[in-house]
Amino acid sequence: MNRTRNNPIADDLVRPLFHTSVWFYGSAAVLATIVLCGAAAWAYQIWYGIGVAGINWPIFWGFYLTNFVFWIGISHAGTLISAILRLVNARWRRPVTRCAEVITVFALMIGAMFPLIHLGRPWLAFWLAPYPSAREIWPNFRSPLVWDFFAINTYLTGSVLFLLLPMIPDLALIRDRATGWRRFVYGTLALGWQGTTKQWHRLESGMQIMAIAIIPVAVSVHTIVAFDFSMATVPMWHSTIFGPYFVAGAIFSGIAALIIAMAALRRLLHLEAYLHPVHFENLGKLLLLMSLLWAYFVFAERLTVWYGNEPSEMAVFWATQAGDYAPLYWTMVVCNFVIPFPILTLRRLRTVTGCVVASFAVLIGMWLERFLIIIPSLSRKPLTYSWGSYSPQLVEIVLMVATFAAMILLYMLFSKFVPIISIWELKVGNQPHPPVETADDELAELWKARP
Amino acid sequence: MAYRWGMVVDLDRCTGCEACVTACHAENNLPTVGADEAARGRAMHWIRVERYWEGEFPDVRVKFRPVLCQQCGNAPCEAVCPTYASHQNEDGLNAQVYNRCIGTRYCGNACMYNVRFFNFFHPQWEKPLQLQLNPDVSLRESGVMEKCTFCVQRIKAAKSAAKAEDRAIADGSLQPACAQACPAGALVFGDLNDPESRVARLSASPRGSKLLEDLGAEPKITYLHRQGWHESNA
Amino acid sequence: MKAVYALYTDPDAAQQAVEALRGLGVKERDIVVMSSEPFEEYEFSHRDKATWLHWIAGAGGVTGMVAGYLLTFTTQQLWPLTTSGMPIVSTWPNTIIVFEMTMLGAILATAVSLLITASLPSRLSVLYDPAVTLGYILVGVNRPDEPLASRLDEALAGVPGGQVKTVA
Amino acid sequence: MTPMDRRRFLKVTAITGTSAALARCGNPEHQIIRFVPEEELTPGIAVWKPSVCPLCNAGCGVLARVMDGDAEVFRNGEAGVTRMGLPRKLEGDPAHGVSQGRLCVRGQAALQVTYHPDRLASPRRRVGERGSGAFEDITWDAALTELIGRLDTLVEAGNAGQIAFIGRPRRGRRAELVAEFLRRIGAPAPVAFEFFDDAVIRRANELSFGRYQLPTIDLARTHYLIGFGADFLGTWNSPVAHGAAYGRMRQGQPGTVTKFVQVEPRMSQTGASANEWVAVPPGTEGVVALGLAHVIMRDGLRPASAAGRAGAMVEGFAQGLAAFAPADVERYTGITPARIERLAREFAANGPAVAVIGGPALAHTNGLAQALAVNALNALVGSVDVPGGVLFTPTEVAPVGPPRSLREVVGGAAAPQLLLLDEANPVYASPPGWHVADLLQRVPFIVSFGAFVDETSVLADLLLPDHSFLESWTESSPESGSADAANATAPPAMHPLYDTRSMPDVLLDVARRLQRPLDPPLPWQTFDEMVQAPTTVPAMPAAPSRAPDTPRAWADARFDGEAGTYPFHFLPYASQALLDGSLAHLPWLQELPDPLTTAMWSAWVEINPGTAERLGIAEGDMVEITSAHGSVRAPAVISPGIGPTAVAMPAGQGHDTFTRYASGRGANPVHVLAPLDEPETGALAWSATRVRIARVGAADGSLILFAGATRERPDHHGRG
Repeated sequence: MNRTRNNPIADDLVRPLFHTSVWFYGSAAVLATIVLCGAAAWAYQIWYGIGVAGINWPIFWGFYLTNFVFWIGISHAGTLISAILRLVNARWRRPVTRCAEVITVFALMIGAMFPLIHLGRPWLAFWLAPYPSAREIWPNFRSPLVWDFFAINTYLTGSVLFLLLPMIPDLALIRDRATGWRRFVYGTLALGWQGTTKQWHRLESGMQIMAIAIIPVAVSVHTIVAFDFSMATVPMWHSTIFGPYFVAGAIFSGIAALIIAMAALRRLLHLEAYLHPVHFENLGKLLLLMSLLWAYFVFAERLTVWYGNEPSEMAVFWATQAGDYAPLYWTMVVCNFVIPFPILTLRRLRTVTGCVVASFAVLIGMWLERFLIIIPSLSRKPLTYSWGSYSPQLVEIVLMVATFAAMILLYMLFSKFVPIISIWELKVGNQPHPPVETADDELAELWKARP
Repeated sequence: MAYRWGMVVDLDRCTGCEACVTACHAENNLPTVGADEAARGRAMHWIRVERYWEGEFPDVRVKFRPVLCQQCGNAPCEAVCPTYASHQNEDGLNAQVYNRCIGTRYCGNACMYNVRFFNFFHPQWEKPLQLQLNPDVSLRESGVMEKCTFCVQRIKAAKSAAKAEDRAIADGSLQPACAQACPAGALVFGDLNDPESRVARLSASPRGSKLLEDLGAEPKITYLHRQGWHESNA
Repeated sequence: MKAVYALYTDPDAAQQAVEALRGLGVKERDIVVMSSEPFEEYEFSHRDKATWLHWIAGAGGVTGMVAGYLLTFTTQQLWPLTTSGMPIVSTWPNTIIVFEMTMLGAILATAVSLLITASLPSRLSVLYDPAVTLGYILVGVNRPDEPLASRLDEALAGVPGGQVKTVA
Repeated sequence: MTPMDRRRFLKVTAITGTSAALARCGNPEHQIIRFVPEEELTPGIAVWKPSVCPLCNAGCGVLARVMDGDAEVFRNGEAGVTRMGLPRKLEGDPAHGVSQGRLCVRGQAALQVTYHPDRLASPRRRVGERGSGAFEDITWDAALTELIGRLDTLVEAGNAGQIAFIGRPRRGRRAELVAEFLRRIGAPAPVAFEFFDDAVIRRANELSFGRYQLPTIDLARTHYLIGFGADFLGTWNSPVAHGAAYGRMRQGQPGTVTKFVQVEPRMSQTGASANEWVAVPPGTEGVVALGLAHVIMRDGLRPASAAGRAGAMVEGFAQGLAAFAPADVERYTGITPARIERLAREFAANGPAVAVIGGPALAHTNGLAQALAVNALNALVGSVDVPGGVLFTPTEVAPVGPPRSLREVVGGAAAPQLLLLDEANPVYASPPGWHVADLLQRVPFIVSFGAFVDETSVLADLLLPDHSFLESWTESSPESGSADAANATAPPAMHPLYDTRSMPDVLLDVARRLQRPLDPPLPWQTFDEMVQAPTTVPAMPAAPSRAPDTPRAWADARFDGEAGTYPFHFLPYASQALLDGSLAHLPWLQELPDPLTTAMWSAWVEINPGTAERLGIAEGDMVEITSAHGSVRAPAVISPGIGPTAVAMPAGQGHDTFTRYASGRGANPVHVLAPLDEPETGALAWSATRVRIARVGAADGSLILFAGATRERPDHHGRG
């Protein structure tokens, strides 16, 4: 039964769900193997103790917390951007929203795992949850880690709903086109969506409220992640700029991740017709804005510290600016500003490829930024006798690589089961678009096939 | 009246001999981590004698400074703990409840004095070194943060003994292991709430200052700086 | 007769069909329109505009706020433990928990009331036609009153492009 | 062993429900025998038992905190578990005159001697090549039969003079028993060997003050203190007593601000506390003392006659030490005349003032002259036997003159036929030029009483492990550290863990079982009995025992190695943690950060920053130290506490064979030392070697530092 001529949008976007190439299986297998290596590394760490990681006295936080902040930052790609664009009713957002929101959900899940991975006794992590227990003790709500627990849970709940609710009409569409087990699964997941005007209206106004609610939550999440650092009087952590600085950095890295994901989808799922250069152009402009904002924050932070000349802060300042961490620091500056700025400023370079190059640079730069916020400060606390140094161990590196693999794998799998571009939203964007006339007999056949 | 335990470290007496360090290991069941782990920065010394060089050869001097948990009143390590493992107890001690600790190590970061130590692995005592362990001090498992307690086991014992006899703990009768061992008497421990105690009187010395005082953590350890020799004495 | 409906490709036609049904005296809430997209530009998609979803969200938020307040302010006093010289009930940090609980309440209330008011999950009605997800707009009446039933066919067919179907 | 003991020990209770149940689980670990407890214990209640710290010669009285616990023990050849009183912590004994309730870092760690995992648990006999470390367990009966047979053979053949005993310098009844045993069997006197030995200062004190004894510095009442290389707060003499007195000197004399000046070539841990630190070339400390005395006499602050006999021991003293004017001192030491004059005036004006010399300053070929110079300075300002000055602890037990030196054994043409070793480790701690290991290879039969296998006892044919000090009678008859006699004797603080025997009891047992009885027989059956009986050694006479000697002329220190080829003075020093290496087996001390370098589990070479830069050596880089006698490799520590023409290295590491914690770790500085000595006492001049240094490799991770930075404000560039 050939329905392609009926609805090219739906057909293009649904195709990946029904046709899977050998390449997909191959790469999924490779990625899954890497993820399993990560799981094994974690098991190894739990068995032998967190000491297999490179953390030490006094650098109690290392790669794991770097990755935590990084992934939580990446998670700001989706829901926040999509919510903002939804509220300002930016038309070009329509093909972008879902692939962005998926990044949020998976990046949050991965990011939220890192605090667990880094715990000395991860099997007791549930003690962070507020519940009446025989221990008669509740979480300490003065601890930024408990704030994290609440903020991340709220954001994750919101983001998952924000992703799932608008997916229902598309699931219904697949239900109507699928047969066999797919029909059953998608039929169940579609919750009996029919597309009545009432349903559409509820969905639209519900999403409007969610968009309003999710924006402050997203801002609060990364602010609270920043609070994990700025609440401690550690040199160069104890800064009021950290909240907005982290939020800006999060959006910055989030957009970069989104651009890379979109470029990959465009190439691999042949979605050139839906993800236009203009999308990259627009996101590229946004990335440029965030790059400038990032540079502004860094300058404000550095200048304030330098001008204040407080000895313990200056120790950290010089360690990053000219000392042991300087190579990483200047790499970060190059990646976050020197590379993206010209690419994204010059119209000629702001192509799909250009945006992807800039985004890769930004991802590397922002990862380094998180590393450089955490480690140099801990290694240079005021009593110089207790200065230390940190080098990551194999377990930490394997786990980090595994989370990148997990992200790609989850994204691939998701795009296998759900149209990665919201079909109904795209159709709204393409109006008016009368469906191609369908022969009566085909309609009759559909009718017979209805659930 | 409640006790408020504090300490005075007289830097004019301290000779940097580190008797306090081993005394603490012996009293508090601190694990010996071994050379490999020590090389990775996992050595555990609840009390350390910091050494700072000043000047260059031959006009060189050394500053010793024993640093242990300062038992801060406004301890930065406490609030950041999500499980109340680190909190202020009724004697003003910065208590660490090992059983509650889930190992976020946030307290270790928040502590400006870096006096918190983490069990990166299960501590090992090669047989029969376990016979040296102090039965009054619990062992800490892998993944748990630990720190100087002011020898809380001794405080508890002294309190219950005093309570049984319905008296207050006499000044000087109770000492943590470090202060007890210190040959030069550089460490003076006692109740800051008792204005007549030696520690309270020494805390008021004009030689006194707190470590990183401007952070406002209200440490309960007072450092008495070295007394200078004046050429006029010649 | 259980139901009668017509499929249109053109939203303008669907709008005409809705008006035709109204002309027959079909009650507003008996007219069913199904589509694969919202068609917010058309009057037929606005027939059901109720705005109280915002109030539910607000109520959810207030509930979350109260829950957050109780969670923090009461549990802190159940076993009062001092940390860092902060008050036992520390309003500043508690505000963060209260905020997150408020937002969580609002989000959950929105999502739940969205699903309930949109009758999700539910079984597909007899009116439903999979052609809707192909892009057709379905206009119809479920369980029409007998006297009207026969005239509905005509009214729907009267709009150009309509393919009328009857479910027995 | 009496039948009653057998019953008490052997009665196996198999058999509490738990252990029976566990045994049935089939896990061999749990198939343990549980012996009936040998003592009444209240669970969880601590008992304090006195003992004496054995780790150095200071003789600190300690209290062991004993609590009950389950220990794996050996009883009559069977391993099992028993509940027993176990010392858990050592504290200084407040009633003891030396420790005064305090204890040093090493004394705190003494507990691990008893519970050390590599402690010998039973007698052993060598089975492999000598030195291979292969031993087999044997019974005490077999071991003693063999030893007695050997002794009988030697005595029968009239070769009792071929029996040698090498132990550590000990004082008290145990030393007395050894000496008596050897005397009565017809063997030479025991050899006392210790690397950091104090023969020079004892001899100097004998010459100056008529006391062959270590001095006690009454710091608690001193107002002005000049140290000449003496590490009296760290590793030398009686550190706990002097540390306690130092605390009182600093803050126990209301209204007095005291001054402490330290004169030395490398900043010691003691020097680190000085108000003024004076760097001098090695071997010239005495010149400074003489220069101070010169100024004091020249300015008429004190007459030369005030120095009395101590002054008379120094040639030219009565004439005002004309050869040691400030300008001369500057020529020797580089100290400006103005500084010498100032220090002299301060020293004379701020009495009680005292000078103290010890340790590295005496480890020179002119060590005795250096010590005599400082003694004369003390006497000049009237600081001998007065409050705030040099005191001598009254002792009941005193060595009558110097003990026999290892050099006499080593220097002899023929190797002894039978060697008894008691904890001394001369193979590790004597310079290569002494060829101690070669000598020991030629000894037909070696018996070691030590509780551990070390570089020397690994050569033994029989290992007869002694009890640990906590399992033994302990005695303290301190030579120094207290103004009053501070003798103490304490019974064992715990039952023995293993199948070990107290060495004095073994000697007594052997003495009884010899074919030809000792002449006269030893009057004691057991060591218990002996320690409670009066001593046979005459007390040291209060008056000077010998007539005043002739004055000694100042002699410049001689050094081994051409200055051209070997441009650096090599200054080994006692490690605060490991002392001379005899404590390298204790994990607590291995993991102790060194006070000045903060190094743990490491050996290192201290190099001046300028020198290091010139030679391209960075911290942690591997450096080779080469003398005319050997070379060692160790990582570099860049230290501002040492001059550009010297390098220093702690003793203690570089063990080949000394338990799992010390073996194969770091390097031993003794390996490069020249066999120079102080001629009058024969004491090794361990500071008299010159070396060259070279970088031989990048940091290999063997330098483990606890501290992250050496300065409080390492960043000088501010905003720049």
